[in-house]
Amino acid sequence: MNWNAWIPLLVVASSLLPGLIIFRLPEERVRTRITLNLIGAFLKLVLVGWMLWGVYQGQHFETRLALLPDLDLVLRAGPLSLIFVSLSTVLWLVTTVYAIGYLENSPHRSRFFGFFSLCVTATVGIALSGNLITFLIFYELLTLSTYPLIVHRGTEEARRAGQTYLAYTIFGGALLLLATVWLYTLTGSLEFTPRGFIHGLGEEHRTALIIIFALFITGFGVKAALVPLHGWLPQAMIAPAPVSALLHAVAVVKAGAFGIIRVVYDVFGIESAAELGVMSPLAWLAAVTIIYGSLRALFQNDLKRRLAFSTISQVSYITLGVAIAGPIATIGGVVHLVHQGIMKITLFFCAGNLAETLGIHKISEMNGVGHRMPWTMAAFTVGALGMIGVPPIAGFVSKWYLGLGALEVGEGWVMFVLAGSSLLNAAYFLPILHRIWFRKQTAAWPHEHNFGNKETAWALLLPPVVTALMALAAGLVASAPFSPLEWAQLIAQREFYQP
Amino acid sequence: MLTEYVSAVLLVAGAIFYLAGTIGLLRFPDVYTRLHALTKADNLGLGLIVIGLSLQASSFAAAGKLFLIWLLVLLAGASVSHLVARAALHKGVHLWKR
Amino acid sequence: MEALALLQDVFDILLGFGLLWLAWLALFSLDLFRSIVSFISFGLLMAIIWVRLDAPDVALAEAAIGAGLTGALFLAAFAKLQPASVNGKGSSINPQKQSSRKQLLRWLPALIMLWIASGLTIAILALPPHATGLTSEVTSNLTASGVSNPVTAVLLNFRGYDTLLEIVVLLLALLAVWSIGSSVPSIESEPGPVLDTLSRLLVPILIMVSAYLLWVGAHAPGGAFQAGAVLGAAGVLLVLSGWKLYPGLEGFPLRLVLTAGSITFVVIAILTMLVSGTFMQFPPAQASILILILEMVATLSIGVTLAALFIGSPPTDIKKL
Amino acid sequence: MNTVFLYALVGIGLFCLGLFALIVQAHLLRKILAINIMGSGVFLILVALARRTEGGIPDPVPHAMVITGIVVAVSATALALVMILKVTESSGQPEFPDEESK
Amino acid sequence: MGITFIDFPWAIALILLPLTGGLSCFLWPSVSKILGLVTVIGVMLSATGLGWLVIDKGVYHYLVGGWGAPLGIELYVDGLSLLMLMVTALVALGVSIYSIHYFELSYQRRFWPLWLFLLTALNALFLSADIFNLYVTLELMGLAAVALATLTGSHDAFTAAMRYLLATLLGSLAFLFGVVLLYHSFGSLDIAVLSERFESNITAWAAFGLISAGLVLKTALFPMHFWLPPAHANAPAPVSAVLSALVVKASFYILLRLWLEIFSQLDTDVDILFGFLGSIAIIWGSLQALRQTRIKLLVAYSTVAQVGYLFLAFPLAEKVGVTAWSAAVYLILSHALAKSAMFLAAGNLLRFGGHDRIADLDRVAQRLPITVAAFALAGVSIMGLPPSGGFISKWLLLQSALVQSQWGLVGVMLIGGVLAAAYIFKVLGRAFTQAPLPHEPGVVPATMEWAALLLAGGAILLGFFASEILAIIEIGSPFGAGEVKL
Repeated sequence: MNWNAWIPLLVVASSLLPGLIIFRLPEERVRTRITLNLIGAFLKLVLVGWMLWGVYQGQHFETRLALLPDLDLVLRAGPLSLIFVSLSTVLWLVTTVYAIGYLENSPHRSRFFGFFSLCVTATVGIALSGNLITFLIFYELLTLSTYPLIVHRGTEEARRAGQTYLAYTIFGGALLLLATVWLYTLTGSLEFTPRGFIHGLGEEHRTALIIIFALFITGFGVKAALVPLHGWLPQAMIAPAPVSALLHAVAVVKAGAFGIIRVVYDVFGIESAAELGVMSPLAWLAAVTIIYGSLRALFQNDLKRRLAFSTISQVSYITLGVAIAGPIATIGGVVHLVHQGIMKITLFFCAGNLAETLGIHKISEMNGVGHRMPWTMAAFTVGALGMIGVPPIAGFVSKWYLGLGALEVGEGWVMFVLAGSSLLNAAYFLPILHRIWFRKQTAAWPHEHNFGNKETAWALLLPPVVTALMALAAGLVASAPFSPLEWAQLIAQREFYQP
Repeated sequence: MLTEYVSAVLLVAGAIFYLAGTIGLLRFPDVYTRLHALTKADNLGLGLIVIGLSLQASSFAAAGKLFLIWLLVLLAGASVSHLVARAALHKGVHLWKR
Repeated sequence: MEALALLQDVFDILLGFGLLWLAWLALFSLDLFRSIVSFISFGLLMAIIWVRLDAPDVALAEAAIGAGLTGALFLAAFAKLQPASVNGKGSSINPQKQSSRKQLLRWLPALIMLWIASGLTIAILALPPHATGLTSEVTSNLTASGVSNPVTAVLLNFRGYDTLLEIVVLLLALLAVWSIGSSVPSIESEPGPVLDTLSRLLVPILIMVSAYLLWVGAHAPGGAFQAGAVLGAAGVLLVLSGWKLYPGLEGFPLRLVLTAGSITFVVIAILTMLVSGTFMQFPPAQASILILILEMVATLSIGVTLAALFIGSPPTDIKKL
Repeated sequence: MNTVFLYALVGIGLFCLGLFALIVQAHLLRKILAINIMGSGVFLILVALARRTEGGIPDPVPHAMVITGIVVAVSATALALVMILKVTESSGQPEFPDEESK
Repeated sequence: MGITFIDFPWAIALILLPLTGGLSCFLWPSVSKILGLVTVIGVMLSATGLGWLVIDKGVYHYLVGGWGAPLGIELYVDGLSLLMLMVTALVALGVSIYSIHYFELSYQRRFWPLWLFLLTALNALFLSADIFNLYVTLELMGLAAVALATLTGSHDAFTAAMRYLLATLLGSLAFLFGVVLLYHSFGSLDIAVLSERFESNITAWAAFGLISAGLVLKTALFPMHFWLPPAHANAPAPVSAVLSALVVKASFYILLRLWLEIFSQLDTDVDILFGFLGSIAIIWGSLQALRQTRIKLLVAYSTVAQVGYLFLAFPLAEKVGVTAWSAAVYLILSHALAKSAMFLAAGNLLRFGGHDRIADLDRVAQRLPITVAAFALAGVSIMGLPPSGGFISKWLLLQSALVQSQWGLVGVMLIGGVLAAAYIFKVLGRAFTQAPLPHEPGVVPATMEWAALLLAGGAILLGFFASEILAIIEIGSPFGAGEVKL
């Protein structure tokens, strides 16, 4: 019995099964639900840890189930998979704790946590997918399982946000399906392969390949919120804070970005893609998105909306790193997948805390809130500074590698994009920090909850503090073994230097 | 030979009665007179045809069956004519007057 | 002989055109009642044509079921429609109502019909003038079938499975009619002495005829369906003369009679399977008696079913549940 | 031989006449009449063509098929007529309501 | 009696069981529920037994009455018919479980015999290898279906069922006409014999035209779909489920069978016409579904659209036969399960709210979670999203189309999928929100909810067993052995 063949499947099942059970739990069985959630989350963490260790030592983890006569459902743990799967697993645990605190007395928690677990299942599945069809399956599952989370509040506004989200993602999904099937009819394979699997195709398929690439980018671009496909993201802010945190930091946008990474590296391969001449347009698209997102963020008064536009901008760093097509830029892009996730989830947790504890939704209401909620706001500050790229926080590492990578391959213009974006980041984050710490409270908090002498509930406070510390750590000890940077370097090595 | 000729004559006569009955059915002015025309054709025309055919019949059984048919048609025709007339009367169809 | 052949041709042509003319009357006559009567005449003419085509079995079935019972059904429906509908008579063609658009809506289908008709004509005329079909297969297996009338052999032995399903179709129609028709008014009539006498005279004869057709079906034209139809006609006559089923029989006994044909079919089919190993394979020695039993029960069921279809509304036993 | 094709052609005539009436006639009773006449047309073709055998005996299989067909037709007619009554009962007219597109 | 398990005549049981069941339900109406349920379970077991037999030993022949073709009637089961029988049994089971609590007592008595006769007709149809026998089963099926469709007793139901009756009778007649021409041209009613003797001539063309027209009318391919939406929408929920899931498929099955065995020998472009009409059906049906304000009508129009997909296989099969046909068969299976689940779920919503207006669903996601889950899962399959049977068939269809660069069809399929998502989420979106006028819910028994979920789950599960099922489809190679396979 080869256990390694089952572990990827178990990783997926460790959130799927609790999720399915939770659906059937009566609303009032809070304890059972929490236990199930936490058991699942911890189990997943252990399994992923095992895989990390194993892959580090050169073991193979692969689950293969027959799906169609010549196509299998493949779950495989490679370096690239693991970096995303670890991120999801860790952040799932944190978010679960947060969500338990956040939704303490709200209705339909069973449904919420059920879909929440499905959502994580889908994300982990995306991360572990060993071929495009598996990827596609989990990708669509993600679409479907996030929809109920977005409309969770059951208001008319939520419904409309949900419809918008679907309109975008279903459209994207259709394009992905087309691209996948088309590619399959050309190559007869969909297996993710380092450096791609399209080399064998002759020159006569060049146009088709370019169109397929465009279809892939458009399809994934919807979830990765590439301009002009980003419209759903700010609207989806209607969802409860843990959902926003998950959508923005891990699940949805990252799934899109991860898809782009997969397509460029493991489907087309950097060299083939560059040869097709599709990388520069991608880089430009990413650059435009970075600047556009930052600019829009500047003018939002609603905190969550500002964070949403910031996400649009930040996720495109990943795309940019990929599109620059050099080894160092790759490191920057991939590592940003993790770093942005940790930092952004911190920010969303904090925003959620503000809303839940004090009823604050608008930036203009945040004057002096640092004194009321020092720990939360400290975490927020770490996240915000990291986003701007202040050393030694994680964001700095990403930007550093991106810049270096661009210079390495002679794409100097990227430096301007990075600089401009950092400036804009500063422009929309620093005023907030100024308000938090240096202004006096001007009006009563809109809707204050009393948590005794604590600034807020433990379950709400702990997650952002933990993730903020992680963001700090990722920057401080960036070159420690098993750090995101180390893995990113491993991946880059595999993509560029191995035959 | 003779029976065949007799038979033919009877058949033609029957057909003529039928023709007369049909013309009556088509041309007479109201239900009651039409029924009058029809019953003649049924009773006599069919009777002549049955006799004509039974002259050619291969066995007595066959001839018997033909007569049975005639009887049944007589029975049915009479009853149905009665019913139709009665229904017409119930419905208030007036007798035709010149 | 030439003259006779010519006469026959003229006769055929007259019959054919008469049939088409009656069909036209049935479909397009202004008076709906006249249409229905034309349709019944159409069925009778059809029966004559079946005889001309050497299909006496079909002729019997047509006369009894096609013209007789179907006609009775139409007449009964027409009678029931009168109070229910605002304009029951001749509502279909109303010269004043026809606009030019409606004219177009008539001409277009007419042209399409002509096109279809010509296509089908070509297709039919392209058929070889001689073809044996399955005649030889039927003839050579006739002795093993248990009956000597080839049509009965096909119906009850060679393609008995079709016939089983067909009996079920008939029963199903009754179930459907009962399911739908529970609120449809039943026919009320005052029979009067003449009809009463007629039915008393005619019903025994009809039953006898039915039995005769059933018996003779083994070797000559006739069989369960024709016999059943005659029985059904007897039932219709009884209904019309105001006879009613004894209330105690309206429930399970009636249902048993209705299903008896299908049940017997199934039972015999299973028995044959146990004996010969194959579904509905009659052992040649017992085929004839098995088919007779089958036909007898089927006749009864068919007759009662047809009469019940004519009545339309379910017996009170079903209705009240 | 002519008889065979003569009646087959009459059958086609009946089929098309019935189809035409089915389309243009609004009264449901007539539509059912039309279906019956179409069916008779098909049966006529079936039996007429069965007489193309060389010997005197026509092919019995079509005859059996037509008997089956006649029984099926009467079943369908009975069902249809009851349904017409119900439609008429609720709409007051033995026709399809106009507003519904067909 | 030396009958071992494997020798047991499962095929005959598939016909006789529901037949006797129907008769018994008529005879003893007070216990019809139990009789019906036992029968359907028996049918399920028989279908399983037959499946075992066929998978084990290959194609199954049965000479009814021992005569054999061309004189007698033959039953024939290959992978295609086996799957149809199995999905019929499965849907029948779900629908029967559902019906236990759906109908009131007086309707139970009407429903069960009719429904079991319908099941008889379906089984007999899928088993038959004889075109006249197919006609009889078609009529049996049609009359039973129409009678069942009237069970709601509403004015709309009768009008709709009347249209349905006329359409189905006309379709059967055209089919019969074609059968007549085939018989008189080639002297047999057996499909295999006809296949051997078939040659292309004018009569064969006419037969093809008549049979196709009749079956297309019964399958409700655009523009012959006019009768379907009202009939399916106004029938009681379990009946709608059966009509959409199985009855429409039965006529398509005959068309497919005859096309494959007989008419493929004609050199025709009708496949392109089918593809064209199918494309319009997909777009038109989906748009109509999107316009509806009542769930059941929406679901019914969705059937019109999904039928369109089935016909896309015809033009695609020219070059990649096996793949395209497998896709169509897979679609039949997954749509049967998904659509029946969807209609049952719609029935629950109707019972729950007393209406089926989409705008007034009023938080049913909270209050009927299992029903909404069933609707959603079925919707996943209808949209063709993974993992589901619908996805597999869409994948195969897309693959066939892309291999041949049939861009038009590719576009239609993608647009159809997006539109399907639009109309399904039109319903699901309202399931979460509160209606302007909140109302007191009616009681929906658990069996009715779970029956829907069971079927929907089946549609999803189909997405995981594609290899096995595609292997079953090819038993007896109904699509021709020599064809190119992708």
